[in-house]
Amino acid sequence: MNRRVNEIGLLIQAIVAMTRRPPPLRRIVREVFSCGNRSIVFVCVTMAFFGMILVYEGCMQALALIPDLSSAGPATIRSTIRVFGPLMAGLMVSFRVGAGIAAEAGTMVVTEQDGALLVSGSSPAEWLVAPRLVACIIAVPALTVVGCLAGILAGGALGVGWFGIHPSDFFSLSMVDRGDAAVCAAKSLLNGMAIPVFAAAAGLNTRGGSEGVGVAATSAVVRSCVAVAVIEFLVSTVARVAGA
Amino acid sequence: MAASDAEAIAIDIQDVGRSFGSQRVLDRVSTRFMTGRATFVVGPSGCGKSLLMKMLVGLETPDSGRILVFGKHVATMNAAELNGLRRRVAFVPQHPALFDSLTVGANIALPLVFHRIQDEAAARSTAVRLLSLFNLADRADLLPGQINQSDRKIVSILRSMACGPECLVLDEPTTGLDSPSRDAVFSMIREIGMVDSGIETLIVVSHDMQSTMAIADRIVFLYKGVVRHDTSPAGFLTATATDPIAAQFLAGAADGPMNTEADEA
Amino acid sequence: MGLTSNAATTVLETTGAMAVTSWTALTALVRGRAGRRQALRQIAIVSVDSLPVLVLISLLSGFVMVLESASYVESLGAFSLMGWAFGLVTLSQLGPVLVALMFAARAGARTTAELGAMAVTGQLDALRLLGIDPVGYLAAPRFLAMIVMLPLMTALCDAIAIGAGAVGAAVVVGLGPALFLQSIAQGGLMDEFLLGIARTFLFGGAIAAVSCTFGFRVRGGAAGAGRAVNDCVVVSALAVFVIDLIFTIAVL
Amino acid sequence: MPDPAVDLSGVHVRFNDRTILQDCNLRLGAGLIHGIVGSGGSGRSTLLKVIGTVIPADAGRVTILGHDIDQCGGDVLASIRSRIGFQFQNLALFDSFDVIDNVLFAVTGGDPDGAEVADRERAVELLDSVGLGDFLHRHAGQLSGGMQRRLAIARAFAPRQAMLHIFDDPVAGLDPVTSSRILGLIASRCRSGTGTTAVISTHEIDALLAICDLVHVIHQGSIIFSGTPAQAVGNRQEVVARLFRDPVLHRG
Repeated sequence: MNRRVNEIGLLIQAIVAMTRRPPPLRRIVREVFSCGNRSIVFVCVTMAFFGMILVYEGCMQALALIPDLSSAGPATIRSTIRVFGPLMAGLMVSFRVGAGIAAEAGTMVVTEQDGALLVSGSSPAEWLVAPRLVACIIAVPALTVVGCLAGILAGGALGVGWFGIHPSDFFSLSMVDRGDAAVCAAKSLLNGMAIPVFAAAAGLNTRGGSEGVGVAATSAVVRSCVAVAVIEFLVSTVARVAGA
Repeated sequence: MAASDAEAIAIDIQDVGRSFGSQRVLDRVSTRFMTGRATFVVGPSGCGKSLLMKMLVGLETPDSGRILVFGKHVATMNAAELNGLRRRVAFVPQHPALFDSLTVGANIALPLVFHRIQDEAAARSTAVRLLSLFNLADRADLLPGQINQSDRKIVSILRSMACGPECLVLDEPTTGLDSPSRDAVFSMIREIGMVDSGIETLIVVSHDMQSTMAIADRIVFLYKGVVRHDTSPAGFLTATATDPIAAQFLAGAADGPMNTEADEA
Repeated sequence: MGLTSNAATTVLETTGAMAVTSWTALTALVRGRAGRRQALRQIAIVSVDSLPVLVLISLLSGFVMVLESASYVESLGAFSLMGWAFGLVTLSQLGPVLVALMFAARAGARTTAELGAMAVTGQLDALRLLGIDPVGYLAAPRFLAMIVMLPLMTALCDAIAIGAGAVGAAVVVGLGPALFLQSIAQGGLMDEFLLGIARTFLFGGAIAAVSCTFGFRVRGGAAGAGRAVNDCVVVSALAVFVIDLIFTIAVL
Repeated sequence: MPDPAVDLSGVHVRFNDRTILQDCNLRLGAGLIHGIVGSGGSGRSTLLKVIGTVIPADAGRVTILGHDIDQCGGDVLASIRSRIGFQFQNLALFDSFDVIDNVLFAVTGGDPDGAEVADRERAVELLDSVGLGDFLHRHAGQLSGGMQRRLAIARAFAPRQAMLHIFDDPVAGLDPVTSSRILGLIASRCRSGTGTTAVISTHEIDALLAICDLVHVIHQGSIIFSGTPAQAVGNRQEVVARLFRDPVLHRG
């Protein structure tokens, strides 16, 4: 098809399609599973590595200044929940799921299945985007929580095992408050909304045959990563202004 | 293509078989491609023609039987020998891809430059010379996306001819072309033997029976995994009198005894 | 059981394929078989392609770091340490890792897409049929470009993020840019910077190996090309984190 | 004469600054089999997609089955689409679905999960008629090329109240015998139908001449000839003559 799709338009089309004919629960459940299954191990592994790197680097630096590691755990936990958890989980889901959604949408475009959807009385917004939008709004926050846990636990294991921090010192929520949880929730919810829409739009804008699909998948990853970073920035700014 | 008196066996296919799962695509195929001849391989869609051609240059291997190219057993060749083979036997696949970031001229020159047969300037003039043989010299500086389908087909064939192979294998060179473009490609194929290209042996897979009958020195008709006819165009015409399947294929008639891929289950 | 051994086979196979690709590409580089023009072209493509997104991400993450540390800094009154802490996190970890991740998403994915497109449109076969080894011809210049350009871009992005941090600190907590930058300059962070850059050579090599290998292995048309891009960014990200942890523990 | 099934007047379609269709005028009488002929790049596929409401026109009026496409709302458009069966040039099968779901998708207007018993019976009957009755639950991607083609044709006949069937190059790259059989299948189903209109484009000129009521020649984005097969063969216009030249010779 010849017409460019933009993200906002696609989001609106998907919502309109949902009100006209809601996606069957079966498909939503399947998409949640597929998004979760595809990403959970990947998010956990990368977050675990990142948590260990954070703790290792932080402790080494702290030791050079003051031989006190008591705030290493709480500080790691707070920054993971507020910044690194939503950011890294968002980036990793963009990598894992974004490219996949774009590839599927792009393949449908180059094989003209999007046209076949139209003449069959459905539409890419209804068939491709709507169920994934719902699925990602559910799955991305869940993955973010699990990823944060993985990062904190792996970092904690390193802090406790290597640097000898007492577990009760490390795993302390003394620096975390409700505002941090709200920031984390807001970022991950918005990520869950943005990733499928940006990825699907990139896929539906595929041009030029099979070579286009790879390009679309690439641009899906980059665009959804940028969306994640912008969301990070916006939510942090709002939180700062609101004093959360 | 002018048949020489002392013709030799360029490619010898001996009892070649190949299955995919339970499906026996090639059963026992035996035939010989002679130097100095233009042999056309025909048969219904999905009868294994392309598969057989890929075996000639080692892109596929047979399950049974063997293929000798210039006397050497293809399946036993190592990577270096295969590279050498592919420079003597140029294979142009069904959808030959031009390098879309290079100009038409640079596409043809690439193998010459890469193999350090010629420097860039000389390779370029070789490319232009080859293009001018088929009246395409003015396309040399265009990108593949800027020329039409039949010219792209011809350029991809020229690129395979750049290093001076002895044998040229064309796999369905006119698939997806409209009839004027088909004519352009077939007239190029007809001329390959007349211009000074160095090609001695030509093997073409085709569905276009009219052009096949007009150009071929020899026709190999593959059907149900075996060579059903291996003869001259005149011989093929004679065979249609006694073989209803060959007759139906030549006429392209819907009704007849022939099984095609579309019927297979 | 079957699943685990399957996964193990896949990992081993992929690692092996990456090793072969790297070896072939690097020997072709050493032997000078990669054309200089090709290499320069790849360097230009990689830079032009990745710079916008890298600059954007550096700016945004610089601001976010300041925003998120502001309340902490204010409550402790540790304004003089703000620049140092910022520089430390940016130069040693966040800069190299984020830049490498985005580089993988842009340049790596692009390479896979491009090579994958050549594979599905038969251009790789066309090279093979002309007796040209695609790995030496196509992968070698890309290896060179990525290994050279990722460190340079990381250095540039470090500078941009610090600039964004300085501006952000002025806007958010009213700390003068001079004080912020001074605190970085006097913090003795040169080692952190150099170690940060050092690991990006490894990241660059890993991303090149992953993206070329996955690109060459594309099968199955358009869907295959999309899957390969997906796999490329995922495996690149894993490689970046694994290399980073090993490197951090090995040198600190 | 009844209202035409398709009426295009002054249609323009541009794509990336390139004009594909230019002032294209075409009326397709209802209940007839129409052939569309044109060389590569003439805008044939785009024309068929405009007729199939897959691509909107940039300018001009498109009236399909009595409705002006630009003027009608989403619901009317959906109802028009539910009466069109389209076989895409590259088939566009939903390759992750099984055979029957591909057909059900078209029968039910995009809601295969909501298919009723009658829909299922219709789909099975259609698949039987193209010889795929034994493969209902095979994935479309796993069928052989010939079977995929027949599935795509079955899908184009599937919509419940189909009034317009469009076939874009249904026999590309097939051997002559298979081509004749597939075109024969299309013709016989169209003839047995109840006043439905069919549009077929193909390079197989003589087969097309044998089954069509009218043929239309497209050249550089406009229709330059419309008439009966006999008029087409006798036409002296250069482009038309070149396309229809000596159809007997194109027979083997």
